[in-house]
Amino acid sequence: MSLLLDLFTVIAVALGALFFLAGTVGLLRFPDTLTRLHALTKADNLGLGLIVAGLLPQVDSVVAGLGLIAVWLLALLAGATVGQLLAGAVRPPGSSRGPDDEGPRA
Amino acid sequence: MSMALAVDAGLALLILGLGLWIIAVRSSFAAVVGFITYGLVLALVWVRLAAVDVAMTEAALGAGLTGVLLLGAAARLPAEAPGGGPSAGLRVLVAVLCALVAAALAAVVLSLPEPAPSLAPLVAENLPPTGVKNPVTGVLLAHRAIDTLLETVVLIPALIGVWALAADRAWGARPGALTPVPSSSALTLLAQVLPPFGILVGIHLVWAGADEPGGKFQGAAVLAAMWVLVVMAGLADLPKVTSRLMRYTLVLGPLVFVAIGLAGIWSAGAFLALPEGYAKPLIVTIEVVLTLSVALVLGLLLAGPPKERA
Amino acid sequence: MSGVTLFGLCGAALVGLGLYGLICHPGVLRKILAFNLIGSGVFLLFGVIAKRGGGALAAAGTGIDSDPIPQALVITGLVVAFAATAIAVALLLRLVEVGGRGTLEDQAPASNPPHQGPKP
Amino acid sequence: MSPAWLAGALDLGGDLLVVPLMLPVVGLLLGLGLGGRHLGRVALPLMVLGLAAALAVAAAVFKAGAPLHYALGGWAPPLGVSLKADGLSVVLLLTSALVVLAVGIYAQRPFGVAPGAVETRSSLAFWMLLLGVWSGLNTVALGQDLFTLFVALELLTFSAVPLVALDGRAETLAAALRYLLFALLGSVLYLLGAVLFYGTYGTLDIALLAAAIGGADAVPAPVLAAASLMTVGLLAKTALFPLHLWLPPAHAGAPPAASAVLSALVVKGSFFLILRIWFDLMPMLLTGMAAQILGALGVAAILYGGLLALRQARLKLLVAYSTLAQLGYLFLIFPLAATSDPAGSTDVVTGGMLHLVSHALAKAGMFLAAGLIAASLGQDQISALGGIARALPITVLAFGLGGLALMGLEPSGAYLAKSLLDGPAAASGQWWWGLAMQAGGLLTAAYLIRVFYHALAGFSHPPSLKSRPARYQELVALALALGALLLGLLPAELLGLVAIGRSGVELGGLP
Repeated sequence: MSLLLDLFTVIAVALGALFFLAGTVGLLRFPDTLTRLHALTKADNLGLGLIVAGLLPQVDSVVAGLGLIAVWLLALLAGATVGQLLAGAVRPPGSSRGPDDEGPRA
Repeated sequence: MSMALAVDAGLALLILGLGLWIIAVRSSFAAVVGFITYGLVLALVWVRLAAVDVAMTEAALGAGLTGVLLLGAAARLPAEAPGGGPSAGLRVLVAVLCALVAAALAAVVLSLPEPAPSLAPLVAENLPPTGVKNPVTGVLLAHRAIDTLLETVVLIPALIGVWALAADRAWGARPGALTPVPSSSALTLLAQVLPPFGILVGIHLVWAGADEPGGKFQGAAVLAAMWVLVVMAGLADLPKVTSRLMRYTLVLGPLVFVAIGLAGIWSAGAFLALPEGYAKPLIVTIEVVLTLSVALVLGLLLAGPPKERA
Repeated sequence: MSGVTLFGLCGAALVGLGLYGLICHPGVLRKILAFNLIGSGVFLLFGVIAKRGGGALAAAGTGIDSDPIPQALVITGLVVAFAATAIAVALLLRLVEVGGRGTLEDQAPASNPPHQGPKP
Repeated sequence: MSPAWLAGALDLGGDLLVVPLMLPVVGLLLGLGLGGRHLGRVALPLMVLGLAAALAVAAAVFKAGAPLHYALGGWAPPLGVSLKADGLSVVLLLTSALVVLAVGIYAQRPFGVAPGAVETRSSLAFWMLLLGVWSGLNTVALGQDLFTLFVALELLTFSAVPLVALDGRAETLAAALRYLLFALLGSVLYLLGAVLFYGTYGTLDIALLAAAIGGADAVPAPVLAAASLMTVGLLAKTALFPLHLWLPPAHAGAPPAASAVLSALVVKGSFFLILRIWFDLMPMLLTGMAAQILGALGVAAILYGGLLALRQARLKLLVAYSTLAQLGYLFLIFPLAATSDPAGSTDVVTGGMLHLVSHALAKAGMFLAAGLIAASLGQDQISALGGIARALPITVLAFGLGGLALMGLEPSGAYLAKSLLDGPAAASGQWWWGLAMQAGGLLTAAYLIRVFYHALAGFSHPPSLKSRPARYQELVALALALGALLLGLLPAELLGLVAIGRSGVELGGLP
């Protein structure tokens, strides 16, 4: 049973690390702020979630497990808010939302 | 063993890399962002050095509150003209000199005596009379209580120094450095959802500080951060500089500390001594009262000098 | 070459780096950053000495793995360093607001600045 | 029969040290609660009480004939922090209390608030920062733990820097910022030295460290590094010659009451720690090379400060550069003490402390007088002083007597200090330090006589005054200057007070 859990941990953490890598590549490669925000908030939060899920079986007490989950929830809350604020700074809400507004204009 | 060494080496390289980034990068905003990351990685290093109390203080105060301060300044300062400062030749000379200082310091650190002298056994031996189990709290509030008292007293002239930078006609107004962000719903949501948890965490940090890692400065930093968040979201106003209640709270913590210290002369034979049976409750009282005052001072230091509302 | 000594060397390097930044950067905000860098380097040395002090005891299984005295000193030092940064930043912002520039170069007062009668 | 309170104080023993330590701190805390309106009036009795406490400590140390020790919290070092009041700390306590009281009286007018008026920014800020400076100085005087002394230095710096920029002009803000950067670099280097001491000996208590260093035959590398780092750090805070850039604009730009405290006391706080390091912590390390460097920097400061003071057009900048020069004198005691026998070195330290007190009183008096002149004329150009002596006789008399005390004329403390220093200088054949002192005296005379000339010239048509200073302000400046001038008449056994806790220390033992 514990082998299965250890296997699950290795896979989940590896996947999480992969998503973090994807998020960082997105940060470096994407052309402008909005897409970079998209990459960061999506990939990193998912990566963190996977790592936390992966570590849950290794945790010795329930309280520590709840602590890990609280870390993830706080990171989600912070990521979402900062994402909104930065996006708002780059393109204030209610500004030009033309129908053909497909390409991101810096 | 080599795994731990690899982690340490990785952290050390990351710290040095971030240090170089802070010094070398051109824009000061990028340097401040690098500084906040640097502070958080440094908190990890403190955990590797088995100093969890310091890791929390570094993260909350060193990276968090100092980061807010510097970000606010970087955003407000005009972009520096490139160039300026000493000429290229002088820079190389200074670089060589600083490298020499660092090398000499490294050599000295390497040549420290091998059976490293330590007061840990002495502290462990003298911890029981203080009633707390966390040795750092014991040292901060019993063995070296004068340092903590002087340090909370140092914050008062620092705050007065910041207030004294206001214009004369602005005296009596509210501190103006934390200009609320115009009507952004996301920040308002954060400022409504996060503070209850933040206050809970702050109070837990203070309460747990007696026996596990934690303590009043970490708790005060978290409480100050929550207060600043609420003010930035425009949900609350800062007190006027001349507000009586605010000043009494500011002064309450150190005054109670001095009172308990003076009472120690009669009850326990020396200034700042804690009577035998009452050490723990007295320490907890001092911690709670100091947390209030220090959280208020840290928040007001972030809030800057008073400014007239336009 | 244990991890602790590595951090000791890292602390020494940070002090040198911060010293360079403090001397060579014209902008005062960068000088404040460099000062914080030196401060964290010195505190890191405190931490290294605390861990070295605790090392022997941890081996002896006393459950103490670091000397609490330097830790307490670092916590006090961090709060004092924050107060120093707060005053420096407030001074800088007020200087820029009153019309000075973010660097100290051009304000180096000539030995005979134009005279204004200071208040008593 | 000593008054009742003095007798009562004497049997307090160690607890007596808590009074000067905590009095300004409690004043600071209650002051903020009280607010700027009443703070000016409440601070005065507090300062009188502080002076009484300093006198009580002096009497206790003098009666005991040995330093007073006190373990805070009942924890003995190395775990706890101890306080110690020896001859040196008594001198600093008394000087601080005297100058702070004088400045407190002087500042009633510029920073006091009329009853019924509302609190102003500068009224709250000045009194709080003055109490902050005072508590920092008392802690520096009594502390025996290197880290507690670090926190005291920071308390001193955080109270002194905003005093420089109290009137909010761009130059004073820039001067305050430069002062802060120098002071922070100094305290970080000091902390670096402290960490190396702890890393080597596992304690930060000066007495224990001295015993550990004295016991060892060879001095380990970390201790050498720590000593040099701490000294350089403290030199930056004391503004000795190569690290002096911040002092003139800061001390000249500050309001007169503040620049008096800055020049007379704040720079002396960090100098006092250099004394502690080189005379208490590592007396045997005061070898030829280190002492000669400090002496050479002192001579350079005397000459540089004196020459630049000659060229100043503004009175307050002249007095600020004179501070640079006079600080140089204090550093001459290191080479003289290093090369003389214990008795000689005690005389040298006594001479140094006498010079410290004489300069503190004289410089405080001169800055207050210069402030009054600048306020009355609306400007302080030396060339435009024409005949101010006719309009403000007492103020110019105070400035003149302070100047004479600085020059080291017959009855002044500086004269007695120089005579104490000349003995060992001649004995050890180092005539050049004596020569430097004479040259310094001549330079001081030169730039002060230039001021006297302008102040006395044009006696027939005195300038019109914008505002007249209050009589008590002039008398305070005069009292300070007279104090410095008559310091030389101190009875011999009071000089012995300075040497308590000093004798029996073998200096410069190692090659």
